Amino acid sequence: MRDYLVLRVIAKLMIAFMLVFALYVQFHGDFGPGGGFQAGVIAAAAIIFYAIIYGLPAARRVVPDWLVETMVAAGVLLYASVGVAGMLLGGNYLDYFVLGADPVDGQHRGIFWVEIGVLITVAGVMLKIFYMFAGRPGEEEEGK
Amino acid sequence: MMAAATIAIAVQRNLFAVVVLFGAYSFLMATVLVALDAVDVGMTEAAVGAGISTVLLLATLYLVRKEEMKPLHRPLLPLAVAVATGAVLAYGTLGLPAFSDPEAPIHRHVAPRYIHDALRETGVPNVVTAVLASYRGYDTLGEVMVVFTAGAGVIALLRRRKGGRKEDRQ
Amino acid sequence: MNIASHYSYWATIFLTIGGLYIVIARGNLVKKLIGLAIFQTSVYLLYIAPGKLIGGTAPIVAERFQVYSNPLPHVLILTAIVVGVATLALGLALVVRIREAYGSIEEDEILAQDRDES
Amino acid sequence: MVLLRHGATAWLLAVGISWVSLGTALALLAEVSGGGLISYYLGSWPAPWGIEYRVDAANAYLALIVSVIAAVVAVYMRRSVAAEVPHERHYLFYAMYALCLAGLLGITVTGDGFNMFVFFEISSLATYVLVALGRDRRALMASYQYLVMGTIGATFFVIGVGLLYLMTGTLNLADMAARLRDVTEPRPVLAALAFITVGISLKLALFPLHLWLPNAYAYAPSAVTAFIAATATKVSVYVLLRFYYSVFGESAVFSALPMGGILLALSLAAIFIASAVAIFQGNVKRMFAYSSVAQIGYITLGVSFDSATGLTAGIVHLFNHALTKGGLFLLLGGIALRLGAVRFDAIGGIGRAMPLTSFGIVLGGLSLIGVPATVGFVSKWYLVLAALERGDWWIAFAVVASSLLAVVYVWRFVEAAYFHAPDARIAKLREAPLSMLVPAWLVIAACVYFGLDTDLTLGGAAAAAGELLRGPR
Repeated sequence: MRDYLVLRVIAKLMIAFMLVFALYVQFHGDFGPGGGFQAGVIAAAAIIFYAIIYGLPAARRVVPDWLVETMVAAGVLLYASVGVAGMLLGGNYLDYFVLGADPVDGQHRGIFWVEIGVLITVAGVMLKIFYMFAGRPGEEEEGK
Repeated sequence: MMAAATIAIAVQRNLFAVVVLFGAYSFLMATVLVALDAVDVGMTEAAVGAGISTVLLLATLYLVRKEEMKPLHRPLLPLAVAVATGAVLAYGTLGLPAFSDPEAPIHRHVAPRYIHDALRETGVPNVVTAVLASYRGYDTLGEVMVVFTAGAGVIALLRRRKGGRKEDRQ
Repeated sequence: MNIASHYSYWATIFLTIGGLYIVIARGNLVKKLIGLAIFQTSVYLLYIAPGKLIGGTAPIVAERFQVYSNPLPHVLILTAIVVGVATLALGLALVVRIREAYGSIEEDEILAQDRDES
Repeated sequence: MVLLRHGATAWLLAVGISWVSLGTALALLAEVSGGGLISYYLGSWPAPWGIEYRVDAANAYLALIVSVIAAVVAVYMRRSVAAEVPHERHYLFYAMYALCLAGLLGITVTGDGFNMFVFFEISSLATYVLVALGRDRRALMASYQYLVMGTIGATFFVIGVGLLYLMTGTLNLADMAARLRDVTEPRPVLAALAFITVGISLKLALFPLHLWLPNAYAYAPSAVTAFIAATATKVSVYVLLRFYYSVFGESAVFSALPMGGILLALSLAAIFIASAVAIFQGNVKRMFAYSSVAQIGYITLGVSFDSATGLTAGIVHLFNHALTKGGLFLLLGGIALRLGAVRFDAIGGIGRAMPLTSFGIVLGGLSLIGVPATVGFVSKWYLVLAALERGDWWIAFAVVASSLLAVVYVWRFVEAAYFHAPDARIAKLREAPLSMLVPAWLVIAACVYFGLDTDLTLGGAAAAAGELLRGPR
């Protein structure tokens, strides 16, 4: 599909919008529908779209494997460390009340960081899975 | 229409068509969910069911054969099992509160606190987000761990043997 | 206790039967997984549908609305969807590996190969 | 842990995690053994709005079983995994192991129905991957079947929990139990009972829903087999007990419904049919896998009596069988490491080449049979007592008779190991490495020790049974 100029141009526009939309969903999740999980899927879909149009190697250059794998683990760790932070500050595990100056502020902060953690892991995992599936046949030839 | 899609999936033997039907099915499901006021869920179902799942299924189909063989065994036993399950479910659901009954237990217990107090207690107007990330935050941590497990599991299963080695030996 | 007031459950039941049937009866590994996914989506309806209140709105608090649908099932099903897609991804990865190891994704053929081996 | 690409570091971390959880479990058990109850609100939201950890004598006991086995297997798996899993997947293997452990422990301590499902899925997904990492290509198919069956089971469980939720409006198990008493419409509750029973039975491989188990056990890497055989099915049994006694209430399950009879029939069928099938297996691991199905039958048999003695017998057998099977599969892993196969026709004369390993397997086998001075005897003794208590002497007789079947299949190993002349390949074999032999022997020695000194196991089980029988609170 690399030869279709129209597709390539439109794709460039679309991907930018998709990523912006993902961020919108992420940070607007408090007020409208959406949240870390949906945003993660949309962000991953944007990169997957890129990979389909421009080819997998190009996508791997933009978002390399090491970054994706780090994202996979970093999101979980971020989430868990929010929980531990609550504990360190004197509450129970995942206690957000103690994170901010007043309880509501703390809740807000906790939810924010937790959703970021979800976003990072989900986007990372979805991308990684796609890379794994899409990269398979070529690698098989190489392996034999 | 979802019923039609389900039947078509069961009958159709071309896997490619099945995948496309599954995507359509997911979109229908998402629409139904939105109609039932579950906007967050509908959005997720559209993104996951119709988006990611379809891409993954297509990627898999690219790697495997596309036609399904004729089934060898008789479909009577599975049908019996499935219908029996449905019958038990039907038996159970007949005793449930009627659709949109505001007196149903789920509307009387637990949920009212979320709806009334979530904004005051967490400062987040989207109750689903508040419940997801705060009240039942531990569930969501578990959910992220499930995703993480699946990701790591797919890596473990599909990591290539040759090329992957050099980056493994740091 | 009339039938009509339970129509949302009938949809669930139908999808449950259909999905479960595909899982058990079909020998194709990919199709089994799709059946499994349908079976799981039937549960989404089971949870979500009773949470709806006619005249209610999505559970995003605003001044204008008084009646909201129940948010708790939504949260649960969000989690369930994620679990479902995780299972699907893992299952498909297994299918790819099985295909490489056996050259087939039909359960009968694979079991026949296993029998020859042992 | 995925960040740590180095296999050894990941292993150290996994060992650390499992020993820490063992310590925690011991502390928990000590805390609640006097009939106490620990409740911990995650996120400081009080239940039923938030999620609650709820630990009493029953699940502290379970957590102890899981973490003991996990700690031992963690030490053991280093060499075994090195031989059976490709090098570049090691760190992922250990990550999966830790996740599986986290999931299982999560199931045991959580007091929330849906949270239980989430943890079920964490541990199950991790287990599918662990099974699929086996060397044999049949491991892939076994894992796939396990995945399909396991997911159906989990979905059934969710349907059951969903029905309960619709009737009570809560997901917290204790709250659910309290509100269930006021529910007047019995049908959804009955259907929920049916769905949860079938779903969990799929997971715990209750006959006739055990079809996934033999293959999964037989083709998984040795350390994984030992771990999941000793823990995963046990945790499922716990979930079933928790729902029967703490949510539905004992009288609803056993007095109003013929659940006891159904369980009894299925258990006896499991014991006899699976034992008989085990006798005809060509692969030692598969044979012990079928034996596991039979042993699960003993556990549910104890439950089906619906008496304090029966329940105690079932729970003590959870512990005893975890030790016995864990030890057996660990030792078999040693043979698999040295010989590369555990088929009966390949291991002729192994008793001379690997005397310690073989002797350990024989001891474990004796425990399976239920010879006095092993843990197997303790469980069977209590099963027989419970049967006699009910006046069902024929069940007591059946328990004893079924042991004869165990004699036959254990004898097959003895015969192959000691009464066949070792061929050239076997004679050259060395004993299994110490890092594997010592943990395995520890477990087997524990089988004998707890067969003689039953204070901890039986006391814990009795306390757990008492806690469950007291019903919801």
